[in-house]
Amino acid sequence: MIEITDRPIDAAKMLAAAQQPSAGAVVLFLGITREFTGVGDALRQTDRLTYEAHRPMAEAELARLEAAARERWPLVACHVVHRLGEVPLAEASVAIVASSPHRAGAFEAGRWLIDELKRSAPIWKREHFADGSTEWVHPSPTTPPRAESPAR
Amino acid sequence: MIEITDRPIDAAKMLAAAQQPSAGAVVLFLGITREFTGVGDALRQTDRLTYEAHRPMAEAELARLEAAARERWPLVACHVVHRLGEVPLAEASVAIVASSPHRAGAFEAGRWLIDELKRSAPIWKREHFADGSTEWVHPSPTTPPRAESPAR
Amino acid sequence: MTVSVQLFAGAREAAGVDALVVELSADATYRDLSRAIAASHPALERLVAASRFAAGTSYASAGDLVDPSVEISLIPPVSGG
Amino acid sequence: MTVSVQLFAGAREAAGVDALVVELSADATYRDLSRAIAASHPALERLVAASRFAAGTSYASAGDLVDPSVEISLIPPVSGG
Repeated sequence: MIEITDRPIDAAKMLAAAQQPSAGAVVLFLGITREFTGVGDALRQTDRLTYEAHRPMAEAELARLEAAARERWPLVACHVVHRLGEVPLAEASVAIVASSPHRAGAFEAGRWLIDELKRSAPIWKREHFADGSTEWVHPSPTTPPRAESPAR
Repeated sequence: MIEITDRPIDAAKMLAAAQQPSAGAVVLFLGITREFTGVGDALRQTDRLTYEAHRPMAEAELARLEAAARERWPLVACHVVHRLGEVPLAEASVAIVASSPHRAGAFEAGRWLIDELKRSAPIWKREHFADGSTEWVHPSPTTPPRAESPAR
Repeated sequence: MTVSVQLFAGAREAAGVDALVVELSADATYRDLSRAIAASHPALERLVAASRFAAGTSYASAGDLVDPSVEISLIPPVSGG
Repeated sequence: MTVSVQLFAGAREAAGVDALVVELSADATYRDLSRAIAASHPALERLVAASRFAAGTSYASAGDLVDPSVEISLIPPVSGG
Protein backbone atom coordinates (compact mmCIF):
# COMPACT_ATOMS: atom_id res chain seq x y z
CA MET A 1 0.00 0.00 0.00
CA ILE A 2 1.27 3.46 -0.82
CA GLU A 3 0.07 6.89 0.13
CA ILE A 4 0.89 10.54 -0.47
CA THR A 5 -0.66 12.60 2.28
CA ASP A 6 -0.92 16.20 3.45
CA ARG A 7 -1.37 15.17 7.07
CA PRO A 8 0.98 13.90 9.82
CA ILE A 9 1.93 10.24 9.36
CA ASP A 10 0.49 7.84 11.93
CA ALA A 11 3.47 5.49 12.26
CA ALA A 12 1.99 3.62 15.23
CA LYS A 13 -1.01 2.66 13.13
CA MET A 14 1.23 1.51 10.25
CA LEU A 15 3.24 -0.57 12.68
CA ALA A 16 0.19 -2.23 14.17
CA ALA A 17 -1.14 -3.07 10.70
CA ALA A 18 2.16 -4.74 9.77
CA GLN A 19 2.11 -7.06 12.81
CA GLN A 20 0.42 -10.02 11.20
CA PRO A 21 0.85 -13.60 12.46
CA SER A 22 2.34 -14.79 9.16
CA ALA A 23 5.24 -12.37 9.74
CA GLY A 24 8.10 -12.85 12.19
CA ALA A 25 9.83 -9.51 11.69
CA VAL A 26 8.72 -5.93 11.17
CA VAL A 27 11.02 -3.08 10.14
CA LEU A 28 9.81 0.51 10.20
CA PHE A 29 11.81 3.41 8.80
CA LEU A 30 11.03 7.07 9.45
CA GLY A 31 12.75 9.98 7.77
CA ILE A 32 12.32 12.92 10.11
CA THR A 33 13.12 16.64 9.89
CA ARG A 34 16.57 17.19 11.32
CA GLU A 35 17.44 20.47 12.98
CA PHE A 36 21.11 20.85 12.05
CA THR A 37 22.79 20.06 8.74
CA GLY A 38 26.39 20.51 7.66
CA VAL A 39 29.36 20.77 10.00
CA GLY A 40 31.69 23.48 11.29
CA ASP A 41 31.30 26.80 9.47
CA ALA A 42 28.75 25.20 7.13
CA LEU A 43 26.43 24.25 10.02
CA ARG A 44 22.91 25.46 9.33
CA GLN A 45 19.84 25.35 11.53
CA THR A 46 16.58 24.21 9.97
CA ASP A 47 13.27 25.57 11.19
CA ARG A 48 11.06 23.28 9.10
CA LEU A 49 10.88 21.58 5.73
CA THR A 50 8.17 21.72 3.11
CA TYR A 51 7.68 19.04 0.48
CA GLU A 52 6.11 19.22 -2.95
CA ALA A 53 5.47 16.38 -5.41
CA HIS A 54 4.33 15.62 -8.91
CA ARG A 55 1.55 13.87 -7.09
CA PRO A 56 0.10 11.38 -9.64
CA MET A 57 3.59 10.45 -10.79
CA ALA A 58 4.84 10.07 -7.20
CA GLU A 59 1.93 7.75 -6.46
CA ALA A 60 2.71 5.71 -9.56
CA GLU A 61 6.40 5.60 -8.70
CA LEU A 62 5.81 4.45 -5.11
CA ALA A 63 3.39 1.78 -6.36
CA ARG A 64 6.09 0.54 -8.76
CA LEU A 65 8.58 0.39 -5.88
CA GLU A 66 6.17 -1.55 -3.67
CA ALA A 67 5.49 -4.04 -6.49
CA ALA A 68 9.22 -4.47 -7.14
CA ALA A 69 9.94 -5.01 -3.42
CA ARG A 70 7.18 -7.61 -3.20
CA GLU A 71 8.72 -9.47 -6.15
CA ARG A 72 12.13 -9.45 -4.54
CA TRP A 73 11.27 -10.28 -0.91
CA PRO A 74 8.45 -12.36 0.62
CA LEU A 75 6.74 -9.42 2.28
CA VAL A 76 3.61 -9.72 4.37
CA ALA A 77 2.98 -5.98 4.76
CA CYS A 78 4.61 -3.23 2.72
CA HIS A 79 3.43 0.31 3.26
CA VAL A 80 5.14 3.44 1.96
CA VAL A 81 3.82 6.87 2.94
CA HIS A 82 5.22 10.31 2.03
CA ARG A 83 3.94 13.50 3.56
CA LEU A 84 3.72 16.77 1.60
CA GLY A 85 3.52 20.37 2.76
CA GLU A 86 5.09 21.54 5.98
CA VAL A 87 6.96 18.98 8.13
CA PRO A 88 8.08 20.42 11.50
CA LEU A 89 11.26 19.36 13.30
CA ALA A 90 11.36 15.70 14.42
CA GLU A 91 8.19 14.84 12.49
CA ALA A 92 8.23 12.23 9.73
CA SER A 93 8.24 13.20 6.07
CA VAL A 94 8.39 9.55 5.05
CA ALA A 95 7.49 6.24 6.68
CA ILE A 96 8.14 2.77 5.31
CA VAL A 97 7.11 -0.43 7.02
CA ALA A 98 7.89 -3.93 5.79
CA SER A 99 7.10 -7.21 7.50
CA SER A 100 8.28 -10.65 6.44
CA PRO A 101 8.66 -14.17 7.82
CA HIS A 102 12.38 -13.57 8.55
CA ARG A 103 14.22 -10.42 9.49
CA ALA A 104 16.58 -10.26 6.51
CA GLY A 105 13.71 -9.59 4.11
CA ALA A 106 12.17 -6.86 6.23
CA PHE A 107 15.49 -5.05 6.74
CA GLU A 108 16.61 -5.34 3.13
CA ALA A 109 13.25 -4.30 1.70
CA GLY A 110 13.02 -1.30 4.06
CA ARG A 111 16.47 -0.09 3.11
CA TRP A 112 15.94 -0.69 -0.58
CA LEU A 113 12.60 1.13 -0.59
CA ILE A 114 13.95 4.31 1.00
CA ASP A 115 17.06 4.27 -1.20
CA GLU A 116 14.94 3.91 -4.35
CA LEU A 117 12.35 6.43 -3.19
CA LYS A 118 15.11 8.99 -2.71
CA ARG A 119 16.47 8.20 -6.15
CA SER A 120 13.31 8.21 -8.21
CA ALA A 121 10.17 9.59 -6.53
CA PRO A 122 9.31 13.03 -7.99
CA ILE A 123 9.21 14.74 -4.60
CA TRP A 124 11.17 17.83 -3.57
CA LYS A 125 12.18 19.24 -0.24
CA ARG A 126 12.47 22.93 0.55
CA GLU A 127 14.64 23.97 3.47
CA HIS A 128 13.34 26.76 5.66
CA PHE A 129 16.35 27.81 7.68
CA ALA A 130 16.18 29.42 11.11
CA ASP A 131 17.66 32.62 9.59
CA GLY A 132 14.55 32.97 7.42
CA SER A 133 16.12 31.94 4.13
CA THR A 134 14.66 29.11 2.04
CA GLU A 135 16.16 26.77 -0.52
CA TRP A 136 14.81 24.05 -2.78
CA VAL A 137 17.00 20.98 -2.48
CA HIS A 138 18.14 19.63 -5.85
CA PRO A 139 21.09 17.33 -5.19
CA SER A 140 23.92 17.77 -7.64
CA PRO A 141 24.19 14.97 -10.22
CA THR A 142 27.79 14.54 -9.13
CA THR A 143 26.54 13.33 -5.73
CA PRO A 144 27.20 9.57 -5.49
CA PRO A 145 23.92 7.58 -5.62
CA ARG A 146 24.20 6.37 -2.02
CA ALA A 147 25.24 9.69 -0.52
CA GLU A 148 22.90 11.45 1.86
CA SER A 149 20.97 14.53 0.89
CA PRO A 150 21.67 17.53 3.13
CA ALA A 151 18.75 17.06 5.51
CA ARG A 152 18.62 13.34 5.93
CA MET B 1 18.53 2.27 27.10
CA ILE B 2 17.78 -1.41 27.58
CA GLU B 3 14.96 -3.23 29.26
CA ILE B 4 13.83 -6.76 30.06
CA THR B 5 10.11 -6.71 30.73
CA ASP B 6 7.26 -9.08 31.58
CA ARG B 7 4.70 -6.83 29.94
CA PRO B 8 3.70 -6.11 26.32
CA ILE B 9 6.17 -3.82 24.54
CA ASP B 10 4.90 -0.33 23.74
CA ALA B 11 6.60 0.14 20.37
CA ALA B 12 4.70 3.35 19.59
CA LYS B 13 6.13 4.95 22.70
CA MET B 14 9.67 3.79 21.84
CA LEU B 15 9.27 5.23 18.35
CA ALA B 16 8.06 8.60 19.64
CA ALA B 17 10.98 8.80 22.07
CA ALA B 18 13.47 8.15 19.25
CA GLN B 19 12.13 11.01 17.10
CA GLN B 20 14.50 13.70 18.27
CA PRO B 21 15.38 16.77 16.16
CA SER B 22 19.09 15.87 16.08
CA ALA B 23 18.16 12.68 14.21
CA GLY B 24 17.16 12.42 10.57
CA ALA B 25 16.35 8.72 10.48
CA VAL B 26 14.65 6.25 12.81
CA VAL B 27 14.66 2.47 12.34
CA LEU B 28 12.48 0.24 14.49
CA PHE B 29 12.70 -3.55 14.44
CA LEU B 30 10.10 -5.86 15.98
CA GLY B 31 10.47 -9.61 16.32
CA ILE B 32 6.95 -10.97 16.54
CA THR B 33 5.46 -14.41 17.21
CA ARG B 34 4.93 -16.13 13.90
CA GLU B 35 2.13 -18.65 13.48
CA PHE B 36 3.67 -21.10 11.04
CA THR B 37 7.22 -22.41 10.95
CA GLY B 38 8.84 -24.95 8.64
CA VAL B 39 7.58 -25.88 5.19
CA GLY B 40 5.78 -28.78 3.56
CA ASP B 41 5.52 -31.85 5.81
CA ALA B 42 7.55 -30.06 8.49
CA LEU B 43 5.04 -27.17 8.73
CA ARG B 44 4.07 -26.58 12.34
CA GLN B 45 1.50 -24.24 13.80
CA THR B 46 2.48 -22.18 16.83
CA ASP B 47 -0.08 -21.20 19.43
CA ARG B 48 2.20 -18.93 21.46
CA LEU B 49 5.80 -18.59 22.61
CA THR B 50 7.16 -18.20 26.11
CA TYR B 51 10.53 -16.67 26.85
CA GLU B 52 12.86 -17.14 29.79
CA ALA B 53 16.14 -15.36 30.52
CA HIS B 54 19.11 -15.32 32.84
CA ARG B 55 17.76 -11.91 33.70
CA PRO B 56 20.72 -10.04 35.26
CA MET B 57 23.05 -11.41 32.62
CA ALA B 58 20.62 -10.59 29.80
CA GLU B 59 20.42 -7.03 31.09
CA ALA B 60 24.21 -6.80 31.22
CA GLU B 61 24.53 -8.28 27.74
CA LEU B 62 22.00 -5.90 26.19
CA ALA B 63 23.74 -2.94 27.88
CA ARG B 64 27.04 -4.12 26.37
CA LEU B 65 25.42 -4.31 22.94
CA GLU B 66 23.96 -0.82 23.26
CA ALA B 67 27.35 0.59 24.29
CA ALA B 68 29.08 -1.17 21.40
CA ALA B 69 26.49 0.11 18.91
CA ARG B 70 26.89 3.65 20.21
CA GLU B 71 30.66 3.39 19.72
CA ARG B 72 30.22 2.19 16.18
CA TRP B 73 27.43 4.46 14.92
CA PRO B 74 26.50 8.06 15.83
CA LEU B 75 23.19 7.12 17.42
CA VAL B 76 20.82 9.63 18.94
CA ALA B 77 18.43 7.10 20.50
CA CYS B 78 19.14 3.40 21.01
CA HIS B 79 16.60 1.35 22.89
CA VAL B 80 16.54 -2.45 23.12
CA VAL B 81 13.64 -4.19 24.88
CA HIS B 82 13.02 -7.92 25.28
CA ARG B 83 9.81 -9.34 26.68
CA LEU B 84 9.73 -12.48 28.83
CA GLY B 85 6.91 -14.88 29.64
CA GLU B 86 4.09 -15.54 27.23
CA VAL B 87 4.10 -13.75 23.87
CA PRO B 88 0.90 -14.35 21.85
CA LEU B 89 0.78 -14.53 18.04
CA ALA B 90 1.75 -11.28 16.24
CA GLU B 91 2.92 -9.63 19.46
CA ALA B 92 6.51 -8.48 19.84
CA SER B 93 9.04 -10.44 21.87
CA VAL B 94 11.78 -7.95 21.03
CA ALA B 95 11.87 -4.32 19.91
CA ILE B 96 14.91 -2.33 18.87
CA VAL B 97 14.86 1.32 17.88
CA ALA B 98 17.84 3.31 16.66
CA SER B 99 17.88 6.89 15.43
CA SER B 100 20.81 8.67 13.83
CA PRO B 101 21.54 11.75 11.70
CA HIS B 102 21.63 9.64 8.51
CA ARG B 103 19.75 6.49 7.59
CA ALA B 104 22.74 4.20 7.09
CA GLY B 105 23.61 4.32 10.80
CA ALA B 106 20.08 3.62 11.98
CA PHE B 107 19.63 0.67 9.59
CA GLU B 108 23.04 -0.85 10.27
CA ALA B 109 22.80 -0.45 14.04
CA GLY B 110 19.30 -1.95 14.12
CA ARG B 111 20.37 -4.97 12.10
CA TRP B 112 23.57 -5.44 14.07
CA LEU B 113 21.77 -5.21 17.42
CA ILE B 114 19.21 -7.90 16.60
CA ASP B 115 21.86 -10.17 15.07
CA GLU B 116 24.07 -9.85 18.15
CA LEU B 117 21.17 -10.16 20.57
CA LYS B 118 20.20 -13.44 18.94
CA ARG B 119 23.78 -14.64 19.15
CA SER B 120 24.62 -13.71 22.70
CA ALA B 121 21.73 -12.68 24.94
CA PRO B 122 20.96 -15.46 27.47
CA ILE B 123 17.30 -15.66 26.53
CA TRP B 124 15.40 -18.77 25.46
CA LYS B 125 12.22 -19.34 23.55
CA ARG B 126 9.79 -22.17 24.16
CA GLU B 127 7.44 -23.14 21.36
CA HIS B 128 3.89 -23.99 22.34
CA PHE B 129 2.49 -25.69 19.27
CA ALA B 130 -1.17 -25.76 18.35
CA ASP B 131 -1.17 -29.56 18.89
CA GLY B 132 -0.35 -29.01 22.57
CA SER B 133 3.29 -30.03 22.47
CA THR B 134 6.03 -27.73 23.70
CA GLU B 135 9.71 -27.45 22.87
CA TRP B 136 12.58 -25.33 24.14
CA VAL B 137 14.46 -23.90 21.19
CA HIS B 138 18.21 -24.51 21.37
CA PRO B 139 19.60 -23.92 17.87
CA SER B 140 22.16 -26.49 16.84
CA PRO B 141 25.75 -25.22 16.90
CA THR B 142 26.03 -26.34 13.27
CA THR B 143 23.52 -23.63 12.35
CA PRO B 144 25.38 -20.88 10.47
CA PRO B 145 25.60 -17.69 12.53
CA ARG B 146 23.36 -15.64 10.22
CA ALA B 147 20.73 -18.34 9.78
CA GLU B 148 17.29 -17.76 11.19
CA SER B 149 16.00 -19.58 14.24
CA PRO B 150 12.83 -21.60 13.59
CA ALA B 151 10.36 -18.94 14.65
CA ARG B 152 11.92 -15.80 13.30
CA MET C 1 4.31 21.22 -32.41
CA THR C 2 3.58 23.18 -29.27
CA VAL C 3 4.15 21.44 -25.95
CA SER C 4 3.42 22.58 -22.44
CA VAL C 5 5.91 21.53 -19.73
CA GLN C 6 4.88 21.48 -16.05
CA LEU C 7 7.48 22.84 -13.64
CA PHE C 8 8.16 21.90 -10.02
CA ALA C 9 10.15 23.07 -7.03
CA GLY C 10 13.32 25.03 -7.83
CA ALA C 11 12.56 24.97 -11.56
CA ARG C 12 9.19 26.63 -11.01
CA GLU C 13 10.80 29.11 -8.67
CA ALA C 14 13.59 29.96 -11.14
CA ALA C 15 11.19 30.32 -14.07
CA GLY C 16 8.56 32.21 -12.07
CA VAL C 17 5.78 30.26 -13.80
CA ASP C 18 4.03 26.89 -13.31
CA ALA C 19 4.47 25.76 -16.91
CA LEU C 20 6.41 26.61 -20.05
CA VAL C 21 5.13 26.56 -23.60
CA VAL C 22 7.76 25.41 -26.07
CA GLU C 23 7.68 25.20 -29.85
CA LEU C 24 9.36 22.05 -31.25
CA SER C 25 9.70 20.29 -34.58
CA ALA C 26 7.37 17.28 -35.01
CA ASP C 27 10.15 14.71 -34.55
CA ALA C 28 11.72 16.33 -31.48
CA THR C 29 13.09 14.22 -28.64
CA TYR C 30 13.28 15.05 -24.94
CA ARG C 31 16.93 15.96 -25.52
CA ASP C 32 15.74 18.58 -28.04
CA LEU C 33 13.15 19.77 -25.54
CA SER C 34 15.84 20.18 -22.90
CA ARG C 35 17.96 22.27 -25.27
CA ALA C 36 14.98 24.38 -26.32
CA ILE C 37 14.15 25.20 -22.70
CA ALA C 38 17.77 26.05 -21.88
CA ALA C 39 17.90 28.39 -24.90
CA SER C 40 14.59 30.11 -24.26
CA HIS C 41 14.90 30.31 -20.43
CA PRO C 42 18.49 31.05 -19.41
CA ALA C 43 17.44 31.04 -15.72
CA LEU C 44 16.70 27.31 -16.07
CA GLU C 45 19.80 26.38 -18.07
CA ARG C 46 21.78 24.68 -15.28
CA LEU C 47 18.83 22.97 -13.62
CA VAL C 48 17.42 21.67 -16.91
CA ALA C 49 20.75 20.07 -17.75
CA ALA C 50 20.50 18.03 -14.51
CA SER C 51 16.79 17.23 -14.90
CA ARG C 52 14.77 14.38 -16.36
CA PHE C 53 11.39 14.60 -18.09
CA ALA C 54 8.22 12.70 -17.32
CA ALA C 55 5.61 11.77 -19.89
CA GLY C 56 2.42 11.24 -17.90
CA THR C 57 3.47 9.39 -14.75
CA SER C 58 6.67 7.76 -16.08
CA TYR C 59 10.17 8.98 -16.73
CA ALA C 60 10.98 9.54 -20.39
CA SER C 61 14.37 8.75 -21.93
CA ALA C 62 16.34 11.57 -23.52
CA GLY C 63 16.07 9.91 -26.91
CA ASP C 64 12.30 9.29 -26.82
CA LEU C 65 10.12 11.31 -29.18
CA VAL C 66 8.11 13.98 -27.41
CA ASP C 67 4.44 13.03 -27.42
CA PRO C 68 2.35 16.21 -27.07
CA SER C 69 -0.78 14.18 -26.25
CA VAL C 70 0.50 13.31 -22.73
CA GLU C 71 1.29 15.67 -19.90
CA ILE C 72 4.99 16.53 -19.94
CA SER C 73 6.83 17.51 -16.77
CA LEU C 74 10.32 18.68 -16.02
CA ILE C 75 11.66 16.67 -13.07
CA PRO C 76 14.64 18.41 -11.48
CA PRO C 77 16.87 16.31 -9.19
CA VAL C 78 14.59 14.86 -6.52
CA SER C 79 14.99 15.24 -2.76
CA GLY C 80 12.10 13.34 -1.20
CA GLY C 81 12.52 11.05 1.76
CA MET D 1 35.68 -27.45 45.59
CA THR D 2 31.92 -27.61 45.38
CA VAL D 3 30.20 -25.44 42.80
CA SER D 4 26.55 -24.82 42.13
CA VAL D 5 25.47 -24.37 38.50
CA GLN D 6 22.22 -22.63 37.62
CA LEU D 7 20.22 -24.22 34.81
CA PHE D 8 17.89 -22.61 32.27
CA ALA D 9 15.35 -23.59 29.63
CA GLY D 10 15.88 -27.03 28.03
CA ALA D 11 18.77 -27.81 30.37
CA ARG D 12 16.60 -27.26 33.43
CA GLU D 13 13.84 -29.30 31.84
CA ALA D 14 16.18 -32.18 30.96
CA ALA D 15 17.78 -32.22 34.42
CA GLY D 16 14.50 -31.75 36.27
CA VAL D 17 16.18 -29.36 38.72
CA ASP D 18 16.99 -25.61 38.82
CA ALA D 19 20.64 -26.10 39.75
CA LEU D 20 23.32 -28.77 39.90
CA VAL D 21 25.95 -29.24 42.58
CA VAL D 22 29.26 -30.45 41.18
CA GLU D 23 32.47 -31.48 42.93
CA LEU D 24 35.63 -30.25 41.17
CA SER D 25 39.35 -30.09 41.85
CA ALA D 26 40.60 -26.65 42.97
CA ASP D 27 42.24 -25.85 39.62
CA ALA D 28 39.32 -26.94 37.44
CA THR D 29 38.40 -25.01 34.28
CA TYR D 30 34.98 -24.60 32.71
CA ARG D 31 35.97 -27.33 30.27
CA ASP D 32 36.41 -29.65 33.27
CA LEU D 33 33.07 -28.50 34.65
CA SER D 34 31.40 -29.32 31.35
CA ARG D 35 32.86 -32.84 31.39
CA ALA D 36 31.89 -33.36 35.02
CA ILE D 37 28.27 -32.42 34.29
CA ALA D 38 28.13 -34.67 31.22
CA ALA D 39 29.48 -37.57 33.28
CA SER D 40 27.20 -37.08 36.26
CA HIS D 41 24.05 -36.14 34.31
CA PRO D 42 23.78 -38.19 31.11
CA ALA D 43 20.46 -36.50 30.27
CA LEU D 44 22.42 -33.24 29.82
CA GLU D 45 25.34 -34.71 27.88
CA ARG D 46 24.42 -33.43 24.40
CA LEU D 47 23.13 -30.06 25.49
CA VAL D 48 26.12 -29.36 27.77
CA ALA D 49 28.49 -30.02 24.88
CA ALA D 50 26.78 -27.23 22.91
CA SER D 51 26.52 -24.85 25.89
CA ARG D 52 28.63 -22.03 27.29
CA PHE D 53 29.04 -21.05 30.94
CA ALA D 54 28.52 -17.69 32.57
CA ALA D 55 30.43 -16.46 35.61
CA GLY D 56 28.23 -13.80 37.14
CA THR D 57 26.82 -11.82 34.20
CA SER D 58 29.58 -12.56 31.66
CA TYR D 59 30.43 -15.49 29.47
CA ALA D 60 33.38 -17.56 30.68
CA SER D 61 35.92 -19.12 28.34
CA ALA D 62 36.36 -22.89 28.39
CA GLY D 63 39.93 -22.53 29.65
CA ASP D 64 39.15 -20.09 32.48
CA LEU D 65 39.51 -21.35 36.03
CA VAL D 66 36.19 -21.94 37.76
CA ASP D 67 35.69 -19.33 40.47
CA PRO D 68 33.27 -20.71 43.08
CA SER D 69 32.77 -17.24 44.59
CA VAL D 70 30.65 -16.05 41.63
CA GLU D 71 27.36 -17.42 40.46
CA ILE D 72 27.90 -19.96 37.70
CA SER D 73 25.30 -20.64 35.03
CA LEU D 74 25.01 -23.11 32.20
CA ILE D 75 23.95 -21.20 29.07
CA PRO D 76 22.53 -23.58 26.47
CA PRO D 77 22.30 -22.29 22.87
CA VAL D 78 20.24 -19.12 23.04
CA SER D 79 17.05 -18.38 21.09
CA GLY D 80 15.96 -14.92 22.13
CA GLY D 81 14.78 -12.30 19.67
